[in-house]
Amino acid sequence: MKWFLSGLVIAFVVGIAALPPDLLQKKVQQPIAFNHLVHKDLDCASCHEFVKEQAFAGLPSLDVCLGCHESAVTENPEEEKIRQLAAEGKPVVWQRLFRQPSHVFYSHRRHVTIAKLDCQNCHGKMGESQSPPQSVHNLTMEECISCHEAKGVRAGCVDCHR
Amino acid sequence: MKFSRRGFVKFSAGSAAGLGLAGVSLKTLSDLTAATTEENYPSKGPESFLNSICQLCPGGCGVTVRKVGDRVVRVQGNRNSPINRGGLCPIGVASLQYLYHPARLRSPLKREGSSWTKISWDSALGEIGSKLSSTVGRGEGSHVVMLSQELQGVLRQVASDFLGKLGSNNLIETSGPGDGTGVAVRLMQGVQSRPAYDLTNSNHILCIGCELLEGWSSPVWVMKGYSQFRGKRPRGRLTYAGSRQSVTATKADTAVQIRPGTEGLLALGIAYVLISERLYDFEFVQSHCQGFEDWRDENGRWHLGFRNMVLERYPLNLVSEVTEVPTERILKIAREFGGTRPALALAGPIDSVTANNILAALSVHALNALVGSIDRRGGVLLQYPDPLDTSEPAQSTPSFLGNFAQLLRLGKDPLEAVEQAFESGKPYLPSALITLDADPVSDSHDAKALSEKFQQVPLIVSVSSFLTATAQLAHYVLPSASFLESWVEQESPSGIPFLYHGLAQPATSAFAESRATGDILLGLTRSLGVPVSDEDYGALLKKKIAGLYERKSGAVAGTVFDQLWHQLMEQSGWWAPTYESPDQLVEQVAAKGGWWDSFYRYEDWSRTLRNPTGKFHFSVSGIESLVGGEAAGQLGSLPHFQPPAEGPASEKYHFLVRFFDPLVAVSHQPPLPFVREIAGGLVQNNAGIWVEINEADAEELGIHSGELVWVESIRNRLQVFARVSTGVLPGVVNIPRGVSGWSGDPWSVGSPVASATLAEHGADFMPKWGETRVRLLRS
Amino acid sequence: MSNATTVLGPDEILLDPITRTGKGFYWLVAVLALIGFGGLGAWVYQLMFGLGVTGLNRPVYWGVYITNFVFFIGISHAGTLISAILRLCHAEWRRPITRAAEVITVMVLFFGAGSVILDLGRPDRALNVIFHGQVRSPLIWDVLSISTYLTGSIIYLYLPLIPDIALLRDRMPHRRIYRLLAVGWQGTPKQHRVLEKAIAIMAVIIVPIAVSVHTVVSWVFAMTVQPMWHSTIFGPYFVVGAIFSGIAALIVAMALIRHFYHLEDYLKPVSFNNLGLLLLVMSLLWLYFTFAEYLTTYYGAEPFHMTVFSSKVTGRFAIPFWSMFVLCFVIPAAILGNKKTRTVKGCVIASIAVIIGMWLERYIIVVPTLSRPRLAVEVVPYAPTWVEMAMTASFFSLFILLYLLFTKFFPIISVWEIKEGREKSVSDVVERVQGYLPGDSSNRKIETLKSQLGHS
Amino acid sequence: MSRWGMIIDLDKCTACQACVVACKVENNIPSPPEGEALKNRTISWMKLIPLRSEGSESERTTYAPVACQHCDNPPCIKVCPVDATNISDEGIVRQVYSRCIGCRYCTNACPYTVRYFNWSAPQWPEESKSYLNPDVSLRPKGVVEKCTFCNHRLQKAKEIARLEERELHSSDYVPACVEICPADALVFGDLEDSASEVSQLARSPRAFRLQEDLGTEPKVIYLSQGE
Repeated sequence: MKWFLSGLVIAFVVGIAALPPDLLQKKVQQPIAFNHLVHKDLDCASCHEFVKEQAFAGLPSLDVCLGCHESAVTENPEEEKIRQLAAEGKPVVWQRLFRQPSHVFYSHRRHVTIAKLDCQNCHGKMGESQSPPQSVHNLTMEECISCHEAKGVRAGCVDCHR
Repeated sequence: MKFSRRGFVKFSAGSAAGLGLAGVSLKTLSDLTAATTEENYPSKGPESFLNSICQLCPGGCGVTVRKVGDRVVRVQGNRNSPINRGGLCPIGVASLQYLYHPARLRSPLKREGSSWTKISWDSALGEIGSKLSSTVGRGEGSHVVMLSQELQGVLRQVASDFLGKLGSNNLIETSGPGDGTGVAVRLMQGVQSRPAYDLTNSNHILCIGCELLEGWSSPVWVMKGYSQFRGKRPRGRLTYAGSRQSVTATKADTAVQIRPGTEGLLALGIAYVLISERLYDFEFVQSHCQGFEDWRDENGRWHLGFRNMVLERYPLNLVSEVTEVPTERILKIAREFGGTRPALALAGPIDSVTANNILAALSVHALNALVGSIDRRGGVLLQYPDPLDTSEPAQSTPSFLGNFAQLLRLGKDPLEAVEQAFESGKPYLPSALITLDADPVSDSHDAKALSEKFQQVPLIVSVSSFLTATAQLAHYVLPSASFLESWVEQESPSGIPFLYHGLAQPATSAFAESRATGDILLGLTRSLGVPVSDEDYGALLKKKIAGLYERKSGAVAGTVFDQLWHQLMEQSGWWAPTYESPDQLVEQVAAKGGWWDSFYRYEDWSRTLRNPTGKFHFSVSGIESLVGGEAAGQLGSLPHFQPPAEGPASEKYHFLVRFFDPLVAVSHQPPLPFVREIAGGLVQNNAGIWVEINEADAEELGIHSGELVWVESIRNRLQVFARVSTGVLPGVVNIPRGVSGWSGDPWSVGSPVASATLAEHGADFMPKWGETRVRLLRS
Repeated sequence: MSNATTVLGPDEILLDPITRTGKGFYWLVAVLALIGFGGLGAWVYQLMFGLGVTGLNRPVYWGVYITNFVFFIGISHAGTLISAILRLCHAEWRRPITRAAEVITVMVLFFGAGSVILDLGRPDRALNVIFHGQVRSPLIWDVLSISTYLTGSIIYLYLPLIPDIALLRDRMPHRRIYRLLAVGWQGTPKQHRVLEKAIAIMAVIIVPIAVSVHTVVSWVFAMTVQPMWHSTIFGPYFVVGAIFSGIAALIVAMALIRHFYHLEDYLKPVSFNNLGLLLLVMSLLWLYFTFAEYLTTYYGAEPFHMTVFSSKVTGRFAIPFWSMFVLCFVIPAAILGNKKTRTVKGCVIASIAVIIGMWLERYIIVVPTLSRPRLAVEVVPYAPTWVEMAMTASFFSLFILLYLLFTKFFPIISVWEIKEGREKSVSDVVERVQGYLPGDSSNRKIETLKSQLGHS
Repeated sequence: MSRWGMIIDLDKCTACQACVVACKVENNIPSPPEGEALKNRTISWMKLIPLRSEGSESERTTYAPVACQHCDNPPCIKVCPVDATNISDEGIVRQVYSRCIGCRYCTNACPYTVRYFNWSAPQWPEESKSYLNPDVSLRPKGVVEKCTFCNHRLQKAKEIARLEERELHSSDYVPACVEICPADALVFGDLEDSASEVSQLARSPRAFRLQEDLGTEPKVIYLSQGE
């Protein structure tokens, strides 16, 4: 009993302190198994069209996809889904893979256009992925702060927490 | 203590349980406290700005809309609009809550028994069209009645064309109580156009019953003007006399409280001082006025002049006694008013067409003549006719209103005339009723009686964004788009001393299946099966505005700098338009939010004094039937004083109730939550309606500020919040005229309360706004 | 293991509550637990729907929870402070009551601190006060001083408990918890010396900590600029009030223990008489501070202060204010000022009055100031909702429950101190009194007296 | 370094409360259901209150819009146990919603009663969510909030100035209430810049500040009604 209890207490305390709050998260399913790598010759901004001008980067709309894939470019069945959606008149609903808590404000324009950061700084090797990752990357404050500290850029609380 | 294998197993099991427990606790805690509001976040999108024109009141403010994607996230003032120059009133700002109101109607509705069925536009218009056609077939087409808000140019044209196809002239625009000064200007100057007020150039504004800062005229234009009036050097001074401690009263340099219904007498008292101390404008009175001195007509009959009437009948001590204003205060006010030029006197609204009310308006406007503020800088001006609507304002008298239409020119609220026509049933009951973004039932002082009458109408079609009280009685409800979702035309709003014509494109796509009111009307016209052009409302507007190209003056609305530059050019005889073709003009007007011409020629007497004598008349004709009695013989229609016919104070109902219209009531729309939150001015209790009571009276009755009390008149009783104030006269209570709560409103609880239902009825079935008595009971 | 610790003689009755448990006890525990944990259901409700379920509003942002916080922290002074002072003064009548007092302190502190957690809008972030604590905030001073106080009080409760735990260990070897807690106490003279020294040191340390705790609680209010909070005497005023309510709580606790555990022989009328006198003194002191506080406000007559003042004295809060006056001064002074009424029953009645009165005093400090903001903000009168009442009932019940359970596991009257009293205190007192008196002759007389006493 | 301040000219103010509503729209403040409003739980960063007009010829009650006074010496930030509220080096008193523990000490320490608490989770009807401003967060229940001088607008203005590679102009940044005011009674700008309109008006003989004797040094400066 004694051992059981001490295990319980220790694990509980450690657990409360260490467990991520978003413990039970669902897997992400993209509508189309997009391959970033085969598109690597494109600029990120050609699909994430607002990345330089707005706070948000934007996920490509069906029209953006159709810009190239109006007619078949490959024989990939995933590509066919684009035209299928277009035929049905449905939008393509991408799931976001990088998230921040809803109370955090991040400006792509500030980081991409003014600070001239590369996308890889935060998004890692997303551009080289061949199939969509199934888990969401929840960006943490540590990730932001460590970069800011490394680059010696001041960050006040309400710059992000508005 | 040994750590055995058994111990290790137990420890591990404990750890697992502890970890699980920790996870569950964290999850529970984060769920319980629900840190995230993520589900509330709407979609993102690129930011853009567009101009439109607010239509929630007749003020005509230009608005700039901030959009994120297709969502409208902010409505602010359009800096280019000469009316509001970037400012906006709270209702305009809150129009977003109108646009995205959860109770907006989504599709046309047809009533079947007591329930509603959704139907398509085609079948709705088809069914209405065939019913109207059969009405015409029965020869009752002329009995079709349309009730609407105040309409603008093309929309008015489309509406009357539609009625014309049916053979009816019953287009009735309900516009609320008339502006007293406006009525007096029409009567005393013999004109038809609307007056304009040169607020910014005035050095002294005297408000006698006029709530200058609470929705009078075009509200934001007034506030802008007031700001400049206060900011210039010498600073403009404001005097207020009225029976309520209103915003205008608190902002005035001198404010006096007078007995309700004695506004006209105070004006005459001031006239007494101006005349006896020779503070009036001799030159103006001599050369441009008639009826100041005693005079003989061509028949040799002698008439009393204004001067002698005032001097003989309204000595200060008498005025002081009845108005309850000390003599020295009247003296001070009069000397200041007479001693400052230019000065402007403004009368209160004509909420009922009574001798007291009309004479008060005349008496106040007489002060303007005395100080020579007629068509002069800083005085009462006259609006130029709209360049695109060159005919004189049509004095069409809807046949439905019969005899009741006569009083409309005296400022009678058209809705009251409608109620009277319904009540009398003469000359006829409508064969069909169409309401256009209007809610006469809610606005009525006796909603019950009016809705009973409405139920006798064989066909009611309601064009409305919401299922209002009126819409609930309709057989068909057609969802109309808000101004942010339609093409908008705006003529010069009342009171503004320059020409303005606004045009704006839709700021966002229409909500659900709703359509612009203009397009609905065009659709209804087409449904009658008569030949009609197939242009839509927007195209009609653009075609009309293109007509400005021929005018070769004025300019597209621009910044203050643009305005100054343009004026400088025009003064030097140049006119350099920014556009080269009519299409370009339309494009620019729509983008900037309007076209305007600030040119005004003062002292253009031939235009502004259009009595047969070419003069300003102290003695007016056309009100004899109102004045009547002993006075008619002696004083004729000189602006004199007739006390209000208030009922005697009884043991039971011993408070005189004053209805007033706060700024937030200028809109005839359903109460928006943001607007209701600020309605009380001071109270943020969302309560909508409150009653203001004098401190001493409240103490006697044991009533505390903020508590719910019953206000009971002979007609009705309402439960409203009490507000105790020193700014209320003893024996008087003030109640905002309006409605609290609304059945389709998710923010309000309880049933709607309309203070107008308290009003006692006169013999003519009309509310006695100024003469109702109530009692207060603690609840 | 010496026989001395196991043979108790007449003091055997002190262990009765631990060894024998009646039906009534279980009923009581059941009822208290029901109220206590039922009330926690209200907390879950509050967590789900936010603090909107309370009667709080703008500008009355604090209400019953904060009142309870100040009140519980006040009650905590019962214990440690009184026990420490009496110990330091060698007041012999303290022996049967110190433990009862110390337990109150430790138990009630949990609920004082808990009240603040209840009051937080985001209790899930409560640890931010540690991760991101700002020393400039009086709330952080509170966190520091209360946690120090709690630690100190637990040690101070625990030290004198060790010999008794050892006793229980010897009696009930199957309860291993006693063995753990007894930390190998054998009752050797050396251990006794160390223990007494430790107790003495703790008694000295705990007094300033206790004083600081309530001073700091008062500073939560006094450090703001709000009318009738911003007062320099709030520190001592709160300390006096705390001791006042603490003594009252102690008297009630003692009376209950005495009645239910049949300890009339230990908790004698004289203890009540003495504590009653102490309560009377505190009542007068409290009156003095209250008077000083209100007079300065009234005389200064600053408008904002006066609106709060008059709301208390004649306005909306007049009923709780004057009830407080009657309960905290009139009733205790009338009862305790008269020797005839200063009986056990009298003391209990006065104490109950004081407890209620002091709760009202805390309420009267918290709510009226907030109800009269400086700017003309509309105020909706504050009234607690069922959630706040349920939580308050829950905290009171859980406190009583914890206290009750303590008496079931540990002797609520210090067995060894009573025993030590029997053995040593008379001679100690004689010696001490001798030390006060001048001349040898008297010394001799006492010598004789002592020998007489010793033999009788 | 700028020191942002606001002038509220009571001689021009018409008590219309457009500023109150503009603030609610800009800062995603929900409309509470009537029941909550009756309990005084409405959040309104800017609010109209009756004020005895100081310095005018006749002592009368007038109306004044009151928001956070952005004190140079704010009593609220001193008492915050977790540094959830603090003052920026440009003088804006800020609130960090994700840090706040909801103890409401700051609301009680503020002598202007201009800090508001989220008594429950904010709610919007589904349709009304469309007008939410993406630049401002939605506060969760249990935290304190208040006027931020539309700090998000300052950040945006700075961002745009940097994109355009120029210095920030005073006119680049005005809060929503100032932008909307139909009577131009509100003026916003840099108090540090002695040529700015706010600095000039702040030196007016009509200038006064609320509860000046408390030494909070507000950066919202009122101009009294009258000459």
